Amino acid sequence: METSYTEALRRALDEELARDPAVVILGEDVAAGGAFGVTRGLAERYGVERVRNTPISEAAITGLAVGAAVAGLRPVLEVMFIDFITLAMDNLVNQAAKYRYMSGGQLSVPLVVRTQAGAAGGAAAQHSQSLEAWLMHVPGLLVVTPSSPCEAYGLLKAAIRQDDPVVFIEHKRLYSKREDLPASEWVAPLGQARVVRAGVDATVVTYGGMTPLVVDAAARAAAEAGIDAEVIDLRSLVPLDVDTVVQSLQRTHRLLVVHEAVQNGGVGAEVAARVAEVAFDELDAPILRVGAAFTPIPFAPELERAVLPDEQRIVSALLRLVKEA
Amino acid sequence: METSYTEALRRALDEELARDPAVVILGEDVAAGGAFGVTRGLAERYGVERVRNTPISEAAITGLAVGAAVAGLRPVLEVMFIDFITLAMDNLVNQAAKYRYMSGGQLSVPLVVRTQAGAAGGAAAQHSQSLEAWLMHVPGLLVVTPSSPCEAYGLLKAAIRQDDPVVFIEHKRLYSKREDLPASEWVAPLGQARVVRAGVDATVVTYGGMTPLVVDAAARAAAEAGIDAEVIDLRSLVPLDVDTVVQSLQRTHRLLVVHEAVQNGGVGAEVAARVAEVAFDELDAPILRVGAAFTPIPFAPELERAVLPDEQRIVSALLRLVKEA
Amino acid sequence: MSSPEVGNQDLCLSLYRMMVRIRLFEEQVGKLAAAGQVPGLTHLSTGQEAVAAGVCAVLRPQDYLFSGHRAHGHTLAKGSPVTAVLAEILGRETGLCRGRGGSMHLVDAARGMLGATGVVGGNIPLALGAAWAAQVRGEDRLAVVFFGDGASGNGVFHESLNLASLWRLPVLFVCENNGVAEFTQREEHSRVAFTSEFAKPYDIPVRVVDGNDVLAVYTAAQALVHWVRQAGGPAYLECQTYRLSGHYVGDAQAYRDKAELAAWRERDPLLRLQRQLLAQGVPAAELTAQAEAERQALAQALELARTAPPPAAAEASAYVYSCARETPTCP
Amino acid sequence: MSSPEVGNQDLCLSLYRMMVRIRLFEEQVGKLAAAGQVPGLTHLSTGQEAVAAGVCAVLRPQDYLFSGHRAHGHTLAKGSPVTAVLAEILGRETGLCRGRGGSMHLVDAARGMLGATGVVGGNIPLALGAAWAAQVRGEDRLAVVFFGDGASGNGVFHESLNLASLWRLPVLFVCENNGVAEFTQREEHSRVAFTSEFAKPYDIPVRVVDGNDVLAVYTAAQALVHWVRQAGGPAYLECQTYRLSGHYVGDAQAYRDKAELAAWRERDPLLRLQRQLLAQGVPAAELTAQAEAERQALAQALELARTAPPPAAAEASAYVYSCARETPTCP
Ligand SMILES: Cc1ncc(C[n+]2csc(CCOP(=O)(O)OP(=O)(O)O)c2C)c(N)n1
Ligand SMILES: Cc1ncc(C[n+]2csc(CCOP(=O)(O)OP(=O)(O)O)c2C)c(N)n1
Ligand SMILES: [Mg+2]
Ligand SMILES: [Mg+2]
Repeated sequence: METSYTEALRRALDEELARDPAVVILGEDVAAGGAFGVTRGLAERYGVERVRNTPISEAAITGLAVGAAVAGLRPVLEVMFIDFITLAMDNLVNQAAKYRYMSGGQLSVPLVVRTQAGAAGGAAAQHSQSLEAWLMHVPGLLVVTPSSPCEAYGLLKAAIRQDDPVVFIEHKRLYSKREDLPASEWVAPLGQARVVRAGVDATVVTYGGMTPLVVDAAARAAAEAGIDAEVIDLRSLVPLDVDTVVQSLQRTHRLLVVHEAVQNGGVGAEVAARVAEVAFDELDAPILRVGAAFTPIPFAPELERAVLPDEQRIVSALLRLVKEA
Repeated sequence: METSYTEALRRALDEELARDPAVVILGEDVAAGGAFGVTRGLAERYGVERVRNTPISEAAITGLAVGAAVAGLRPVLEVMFIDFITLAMDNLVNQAAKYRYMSGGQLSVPLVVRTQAGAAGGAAAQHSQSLEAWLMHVPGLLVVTPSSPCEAYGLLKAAIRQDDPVVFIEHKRLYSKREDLPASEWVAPLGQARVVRAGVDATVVTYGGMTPLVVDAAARAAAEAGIDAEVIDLRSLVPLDVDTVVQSLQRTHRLLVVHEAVQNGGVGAEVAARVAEVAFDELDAPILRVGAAFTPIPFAPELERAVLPDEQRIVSALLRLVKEA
Repeated sequence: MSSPEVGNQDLCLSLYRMMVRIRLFEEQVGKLAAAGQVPGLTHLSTGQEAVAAGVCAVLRPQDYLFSGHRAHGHTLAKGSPVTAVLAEILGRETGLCRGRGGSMHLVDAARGMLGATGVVGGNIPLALGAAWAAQVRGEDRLAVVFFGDGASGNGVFHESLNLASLWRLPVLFVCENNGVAEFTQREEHSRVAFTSEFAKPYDIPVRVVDGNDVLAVYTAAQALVHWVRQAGGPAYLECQTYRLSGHYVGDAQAYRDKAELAAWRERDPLLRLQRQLLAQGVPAAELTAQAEAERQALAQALELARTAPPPAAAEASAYVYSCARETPTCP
Repeated sequence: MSSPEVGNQDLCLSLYRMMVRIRLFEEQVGKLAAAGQVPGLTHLSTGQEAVAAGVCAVLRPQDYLFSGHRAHGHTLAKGSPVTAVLAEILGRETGLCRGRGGSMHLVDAARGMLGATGVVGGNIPLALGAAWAAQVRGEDRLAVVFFGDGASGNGVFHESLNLASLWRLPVLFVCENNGVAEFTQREEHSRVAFTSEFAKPYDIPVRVVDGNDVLAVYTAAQALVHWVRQAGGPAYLECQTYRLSGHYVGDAQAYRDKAELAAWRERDPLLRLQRQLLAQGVPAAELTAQAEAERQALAQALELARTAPPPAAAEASAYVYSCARETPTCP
């Protein structure tokens, strides 16, 4: 039976709550299911002590989750929109990320911060950002970006079992996507990119919410221009699986990186710089990037569409990459 | 007479306070000079209303400064360590950066956030970070990184005269550096990189606190290995002057980017990706980057030295860039 | 009603008219949103109109206003034209913010409405800043900030109380305590029922009023605003009220207590004022005429907003920076 | 002294000994730092020893402790060996944190010292988390967090008071109110002199004591810790004290009021306890012997710490992640 991204996340939480009494959930309205319904029903099953509503105190609840992790729980914190981790960066960056290091390995922080990013339907400037590049730049954090229901399920289970703090970034456009989940338990490998579509003419690297769009664009580029692109879903940004990208590049010799975050200073820059450094001679053309315009996300749908990467821009980039260079 | 970086910043503040009654200073202990002595004497000259001490409330004072800017003041806020902007990211990113856009151009935010970054002398994990890459990724912010007393003076004046929010990042190792300042008033151009050392064999791009180190490294590479490197100080990361870099590259055909921030997801990635995209054919070798190891800044000096870029690592990278490729 | 203002019929009628305007506006936006014609998440202030109307009626045009995610009523009450507000919420170029901001980010600088923000509590320090600007310039102006009970969970609220009292900033804090934040009751957010308790240690004058009684709100706001102007320091008004709508348009409200809702419907602030006015001898026809005038103005505004052009895609990146994009130093 | 504990000579002597330990330790670190032998910024707790000693004396080894930038005394009082603390502050591999953390980031997990942080106020929610972990597991354990008066400026302090009261977390807040934050007096930080005022709206039990009277601190801490254990909710202890040292070693202290300093020197908590003990009939020689033992232990610790190896540069990036760096999935 097809399962939605939302349900897949819930199944992962459900299984991990059942498996390990140290797993606890906290966040705003999580006992009522949370703003996106991911935790629906879990408070009823595991009690409001283990699926715990919090006040609107992003800083304190993140700090509290860090302290709880240090003291041996495995908290899964929901931060409703990634835009609000701006309120929790001290706790995430100065405390969670550095705890293990500063203590010389005495303590670790098995914490998952589930949050939700991306633009859709006019959520506007303060509810639409993609801020994963910040987190990728912080030693000590892991950054995971599930791109489908299966991935959401397997990666969330993997994240909860990690002993280091994970920022787990869901995408608002994906919650309603559906696909079959494995019948038996599955924990995804963390740090291994996934080839979503095989191809020979170019490599397109992406992650998270952009993945389905890139797959569609690749199909269209194949149909319309005969370009057979390989699509790689990074799955996680830390760890970053550059090897899988380079292996693909050794066959395609052309690379495009696509993400929804603004292009300037985004994850695509790191991927491009890293690949160009280790596989310069494999490149038959400049690495191209497609990301959002350097603009806050506008409210009006016409403007939102204009600043975000879309199928057309990805196809055009592929054409430029393969035909012109 | 030689002037220190600290004194140069103070001169800029002094002149701007005298010039424009809308300019006000606020921050923790600023009336007593601030933690680094930059504002020393200004409260005595301009009054404690215009050079105003605040509680330890990074979030509220940043929000307050944004609101004051929106209402027509030109606040210069001191955030003692860049590590503490983690407490002010909502105000900086969700409010300051987006105000002009979200209001459809009705309001602007002529705010300067002066802060101080970098590692030195064992300040350790929570007082040593270099977080400029985060800020560069936020549309609406300007990011300025002065590398010398003259630059500090001219760029701070330019920043205060900007109508958009500027994050002005000083470096703790630079405060004691001295050089002659221009006798008459000088406002530096914002958005124009500066060639600090001319050279023909390679281009080294850097900014802020790393600039003197890179210049020394270039001198050593010239003396020891006959490599004549051109050194470019970006001055600001937003705007980013890619043109000056590309022009240099057209002569040198080799590029190294150096910064103190961790390499992963740092500014160097954007510079490398951008240059490689627009000037791929100019490159005779892969672009190299030197940045800090992917590690929180350690306390022990031996470890601090081990994770930070140093002269030796820069010289080695230059050798690799010019000789091997 | 023992309020001293109850005899002032002009005032009462103008409050009535504003409350009708907001009520009709929110109902219209609710319908449009339910029909999928409003982008984004839309938060209505139905049931809380008395707070917006009562507080803003004591303000001067040059006073500054800040609000949060539930800002339509406040913006209208501060004087913004219905058409421009509606056009913004529909994402049109003719909107207050040229369609860039939307429902949660209304700004009308010319009328002192300096901004709404979608980050709960994020607006509070901004208001302090505007008040500080007025103080530094020696202007006779204050800043008012509206926020919900949930905002007291955000630490910046407390930081702001401290700063406002310390710097004696001319700011009026207005908490609309509707007893709920999204799907969760106040009791699950705090053991402290009244957010104004947090202002007391700072010696900030506090008034707690029935937020569904517009005259009570008006009277208390007037007293506090007077205090702020005279004393030049902050004051705090807490209005007990109730959100008759869902948290956002489309909220299934499974958490909602039906009996509680029914009880509060009885206390509908608009019906209450209506009853008072009728009791005072205002003819029913007068009220109907006023409401009808608002209804027609809204219909016109809707027509204008609906047919207004969306912003041009080519202008999507305008207004990010104040410098013209041609300038070489522009990012 | 009317404290009920004053008759307990063993207790008094052990408090004395801990206070001497901290005093000597800070003096030694001060000398080393002034001589440039201590990396980073060093914050001494000289003059505030009674708080650390008095509070930690009522804790059990398994109780959790959190502290801030001025944490040496707290860590010693929780039982960490002088050698390992000193070695950490000198950046040695034998230090508590293998030289990675330093003066502001002491951790001694085995003794319940779960962390000091250099971000003012940043430690407070962490303590709530540890208390929550104990609560979830049903353990008879509490968390104590030390912070300064300045930390009440950070909103997370207020968020944490709310959460602790709401979730009834077993946490003891201990504010060392020394009336200053860096170079600025309390009056410039807040109109509220006592930070414990902020705990009152939440119905958190509060005690304010003379923080230079170790027996008063001990007695109040004991009562509150007892309450936390029994009631399973938070409590708040505010200790009025004074920082006899500068903000950090090297602070020129131009802001310092000399008369005030002199007056507080008279109230030195160590001298005070000494006088009390002598008055109780403890022989002076006994006190001298105790102090001498501490002096010798410190000298030995210094020798050990000084000659200990620094961390190996090749291990600079160890301990960032919990997975072995060889694992392919490691970043
Ligand atoms: C910092 C932050 N956290 C969470 C949210 C999501 N959110 C939007 S409205 C809301 C409830 C706000 O409650 P309250 O302040 O009482 O206002 P009300 O909705 O009752 O008017 C929440 C949690 C947000 N916008 N900002
Ligand atoms: C969030 C934050 N802002 C600023 C600083 C710089 N700083 C270090 S200590 C200090 C003063 C702290 O005062 P208080 O909390 O009273 O502690 P005390 O130093 O008096 O022990 C400040 C402002 C910091 N470490 N963290
Ligand atoms: Mg509410
Ligand atoms: Mg203090």
